[in-house]
Amino acid sequence: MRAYLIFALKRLLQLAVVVFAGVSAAFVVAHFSPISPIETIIGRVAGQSSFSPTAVESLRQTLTELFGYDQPLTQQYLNFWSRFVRGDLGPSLIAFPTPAMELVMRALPWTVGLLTVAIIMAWLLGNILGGLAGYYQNNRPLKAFGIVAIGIQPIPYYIIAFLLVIIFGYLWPVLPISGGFAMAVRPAWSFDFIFSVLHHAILPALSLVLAGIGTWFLGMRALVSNIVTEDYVTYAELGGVNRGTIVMGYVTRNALIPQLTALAMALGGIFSGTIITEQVFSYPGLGTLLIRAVNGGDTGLVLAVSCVSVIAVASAIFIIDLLHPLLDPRVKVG
Amino acid sequence: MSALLHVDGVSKYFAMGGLLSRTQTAAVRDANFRLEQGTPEIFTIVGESGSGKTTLARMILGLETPTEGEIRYKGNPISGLSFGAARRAFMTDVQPVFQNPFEAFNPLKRVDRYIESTAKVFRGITARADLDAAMDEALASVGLSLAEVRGRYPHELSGGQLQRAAIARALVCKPKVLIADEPVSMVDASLRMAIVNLLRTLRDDLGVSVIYITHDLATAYYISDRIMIMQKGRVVEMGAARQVLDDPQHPYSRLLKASVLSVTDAGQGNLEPARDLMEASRTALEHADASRLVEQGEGRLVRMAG
Amino acid sequence: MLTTFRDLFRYNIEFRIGVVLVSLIVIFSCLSFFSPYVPEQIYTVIPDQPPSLEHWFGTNSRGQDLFWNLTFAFRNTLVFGLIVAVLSRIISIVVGMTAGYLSGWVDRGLMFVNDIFVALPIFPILILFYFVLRNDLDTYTLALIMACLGWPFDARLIRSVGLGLRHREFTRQAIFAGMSPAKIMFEEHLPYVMPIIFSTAMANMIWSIGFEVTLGVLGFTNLNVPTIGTTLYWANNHSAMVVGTWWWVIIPVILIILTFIGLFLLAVSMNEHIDPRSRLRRMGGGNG
Amino acid sequence: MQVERDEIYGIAGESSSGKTSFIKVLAAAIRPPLRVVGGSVEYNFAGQRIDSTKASEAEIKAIRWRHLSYIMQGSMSVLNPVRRIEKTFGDFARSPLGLDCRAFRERIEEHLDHLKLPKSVLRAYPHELSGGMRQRVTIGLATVCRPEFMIADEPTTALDVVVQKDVLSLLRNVQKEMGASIVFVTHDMSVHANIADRIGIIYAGRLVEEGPTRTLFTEPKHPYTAHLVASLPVIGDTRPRPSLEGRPPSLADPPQGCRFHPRCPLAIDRCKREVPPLETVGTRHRSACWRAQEVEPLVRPEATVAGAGA
Repeated sequence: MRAYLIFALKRLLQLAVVVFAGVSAAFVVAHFSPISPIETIIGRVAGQSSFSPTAVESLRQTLTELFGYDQPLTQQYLNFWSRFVRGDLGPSLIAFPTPAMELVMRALPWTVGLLTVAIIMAWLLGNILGGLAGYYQNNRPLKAFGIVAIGIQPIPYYIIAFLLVIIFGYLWPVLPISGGFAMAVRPAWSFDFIFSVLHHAILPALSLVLAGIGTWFLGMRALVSNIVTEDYVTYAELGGVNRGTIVMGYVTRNALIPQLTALAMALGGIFSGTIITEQVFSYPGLGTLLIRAVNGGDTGLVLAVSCVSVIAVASAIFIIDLLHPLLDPRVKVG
Repeated sequence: MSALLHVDGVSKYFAMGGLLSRTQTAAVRDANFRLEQGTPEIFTIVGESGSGKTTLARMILGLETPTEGEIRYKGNPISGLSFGAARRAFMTDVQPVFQNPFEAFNPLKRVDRYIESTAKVFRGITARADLDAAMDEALASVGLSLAEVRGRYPHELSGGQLQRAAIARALVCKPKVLIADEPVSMVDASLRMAIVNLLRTLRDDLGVSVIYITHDLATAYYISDRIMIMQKGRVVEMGAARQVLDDPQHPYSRLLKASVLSVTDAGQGNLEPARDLMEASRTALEHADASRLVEQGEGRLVRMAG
Repeated sequence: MLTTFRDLFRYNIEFRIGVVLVSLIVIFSCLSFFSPYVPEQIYTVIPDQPPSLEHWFGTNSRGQDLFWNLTFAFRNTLVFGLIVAVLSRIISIVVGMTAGYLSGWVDRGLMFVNDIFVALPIFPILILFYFVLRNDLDTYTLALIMACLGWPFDARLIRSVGLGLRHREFTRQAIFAGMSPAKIMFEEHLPYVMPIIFSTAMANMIWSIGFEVTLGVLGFTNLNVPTIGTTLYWANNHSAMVVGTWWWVIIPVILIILTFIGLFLLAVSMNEHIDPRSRLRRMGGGNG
Repeated sequence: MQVERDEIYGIAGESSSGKTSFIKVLAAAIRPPLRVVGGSVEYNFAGQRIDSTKASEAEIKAIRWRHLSYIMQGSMSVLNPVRRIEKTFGDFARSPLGLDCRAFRERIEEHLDHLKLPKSVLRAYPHELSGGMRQRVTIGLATVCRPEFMIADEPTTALDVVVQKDVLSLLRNVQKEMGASIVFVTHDMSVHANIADRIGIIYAGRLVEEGPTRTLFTEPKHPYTAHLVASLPVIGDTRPRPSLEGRPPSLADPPQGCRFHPRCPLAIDRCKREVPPLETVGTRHRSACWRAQEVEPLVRPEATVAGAGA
């Protein structure tokens, strides 16, 4: 147990470093922007509508602090961190004066929910089918699925989502292709709302599952077709061990370990895919928010989304890493 | 007499684990021995896996730096010679032969490439005819010829041929010391003795000293002049090979000898493990911290309590 | 290496299909050199014509011949993918081989940096770059950024191969045959890494082109340069599916999917050839 | 060849001599691309005859572990790395033994105790055990159902000498006590010398000599065997040992006639043309050599040592 805690602490340290590096990188990129954002933004806000002078002043102050051209670089950097830790990256521009962080936090559950469901479905389904395909190599339906997987796997998220929109939006309009829930339903813990959420999630989730399942299927199939030649599998077969036990306890169990590592490695990519998919379906998550922020020139919001993304992905990888020693007794904890 | 190679109080500790839970294991503890100049010999280091014999060999080759102590070649310490002329000079004199002949050469490259590179770098030969002559000479001394080896890929040669080519590769720069780490353990039985006999020829005809590292007491007895037995990083017994193996003193040496499967009483099924010796050698290991090597005359050393 | 390709072509149907698909796309993009139209010009032909003998892929709402326009789009996109692949291969070979061969502190340091890059969600970062650079983000800048983000998976893979090779006896044989570390890395070890480099280069092109298309569709690149992404952007912009100019969307999508499948088949078959165990995950890893 | 009840039959051969394929046939573990071209392997278990080359999957499954078990090469890789030893025992032996949970557990603990293994190994994962322990566990696994016939493929090759002797002695004792037969495959002649009752020597895919262990070591009747035996150095004996030139032939393209003739010092023209049959040359001793009667031991065992051993 103590060894496990030390292992977890080390991973936590790694997490901290990744977050630090990611957020710092975001700061640096924003800082070296050739455009001077502050007055452009102030000008646009002030020109567009009639906000109270105090709100404008608060915005100016926030922006000055965020970009802080009046201060030395190190001081700007420290200020950025202190604001970031407090979760205060200033008011957003596109939904002024709602704080940027609040918008991000409102969008985050949608993304996390969609992502989690889609990953679990794609990972489990892909691994189960891939495992079977690797073990029963002459099974025709599984072979056919393998060919389909090779066809679908390389298609990027955007194109898959786009194809689904074309199919279900224009050719056979049975599923909602836009939004997180129907306009007419009020967000509440009601049956209608939950049904509407699920209904709207079908296509985004489907496109994520389609984009991901091939990877897991092909990876698992390759792994399993190797593991079946391992001595311990041969030995178990010679020993007359049950087929089922061999498939589950010997083959699949061992193949899952590298697949879990692969999941951790792929997470950053899947996250990117999710926010791209959200944008296509106007799903109310981080992706759609990010694109809106970019189009609206909302620096604070773009920074907030980027930083939260880094933290979210790094934390998810951290959690998967923590699971690893539980699955593989050989991992040296400590 | 001056020492050719002097291993002087060498220890090697490996750090295990990461930043927070660092423990040290000793691979080699306080090893001492010297090979003299002018008297080529086969010096055998015997031990089981984990005895530190391979680590010691790697340190002598300069692939690993001792944690304590020093290894001197002709009076000059060899550590710190990672690159440059001094390292090259050392490598000209001290050459290795490795365990697995099938792994000794890159399967994608021709075998003669290595022999040629050795001749070029360590003997500074550049002319084509001189290179060929040097390579052929080295190959002839192991019972091969350049014609047999030139342009061949490793998979085209047998294990025995490859191991001999590897030895020829080492011999091309006319080394003084050859370090052979389990050179026959991966060679088929019918080809094994050819290699072992070759090591003897190298000593007698070419005046090369061989540090022969093995777990096999029988071949050790067969070819060695001196022997050093290691248990978990510690030297437990050292001396003239025949003398030590005919009458081992330390419990661990005796256990090793008792565990050798004899072929002279073939078919008798004599497999009773020497339980008392196992116990004794375990006890000796437990008290090893309070023990030291004691001189027994004629250069023979035995580890004893106290 | 050449015999490897020959064997693959002879025995591996996936490789054969991949070669055919990729060759077709490359030939198609090379046709751009014979194009009668200048790609940036608009309203040179009658807009919104369906595919016909005169205009094989039809014309779009901006008055461009889609066939010739797409040849430019594919050329630009493929060149982009190739630049990213080559640059990121160079980084991953240098990092991977050095970390693998030298190991120790160098390895730990490089892999630490590597782990940070692996954990970064790339899409938000690309968006951030676009947000900051705006119109300065041309194809080459984007390629450079992508190359800087696209090496860590493959560097890790090359490193693990290098690490394995380092402990093989022939490496020590080479050291004692007087070969320098650089010679060992690039003459003794590189041949083992070449198939991986080829396979990951294909996967990397899929990855980078995927992101390029995505950024293009969202309008986050220079819209005047025809690429697959900008083609789809303009199609969306003119609501092609709603208006009924379906060929403007369907044809590029089919072609790009064929490209991806071709590249993927090359990568997969090569990958299986090296070692079925060396995972397919990298290909899905950064799929965009 | 025949393997009697209650004996250890050693099979010796070099790498790629075909011994692995041979035991796969014995074990009914032939899978494509391998194929049995001809011949049969007949077992006689408790009065039932069964041919492992022809029997159906179900028939084979019925005899597995109860009558026929295996000890494989490489103790690290034959145990599932993510399964505790206890569960592995359950997978292999639960259904052949047909005991309920409690009784099964007791039976295993009793068995391990018998093999002088602590109970704690049951809770361990394979990587937590030393090489010798793992090999003992696999022996335990192979013997827990008290099979009549076992196939042991290089079971001690990776072990250190002290542990090797210990494991061999354990195997020998278990075999004696159960009265089982073992086909014991290894390339190490000194292991054969000590564990086998009879030895068969395989060269390039053919059985070239077969006989009682002692006879083979003292009066080999095939030049290959003579070389194998003579090339083993002995502590206390420093006479020069001969070595054999040449390399083992490839099985894909073996030499005509006797497969050993290119390396054989006694080869005559006839050896190049005709394949020598396996003929009886002594009590239970057969050799496939045209000049079997002329084969002499290359290094005479020293009378004193041999006498002391007898």
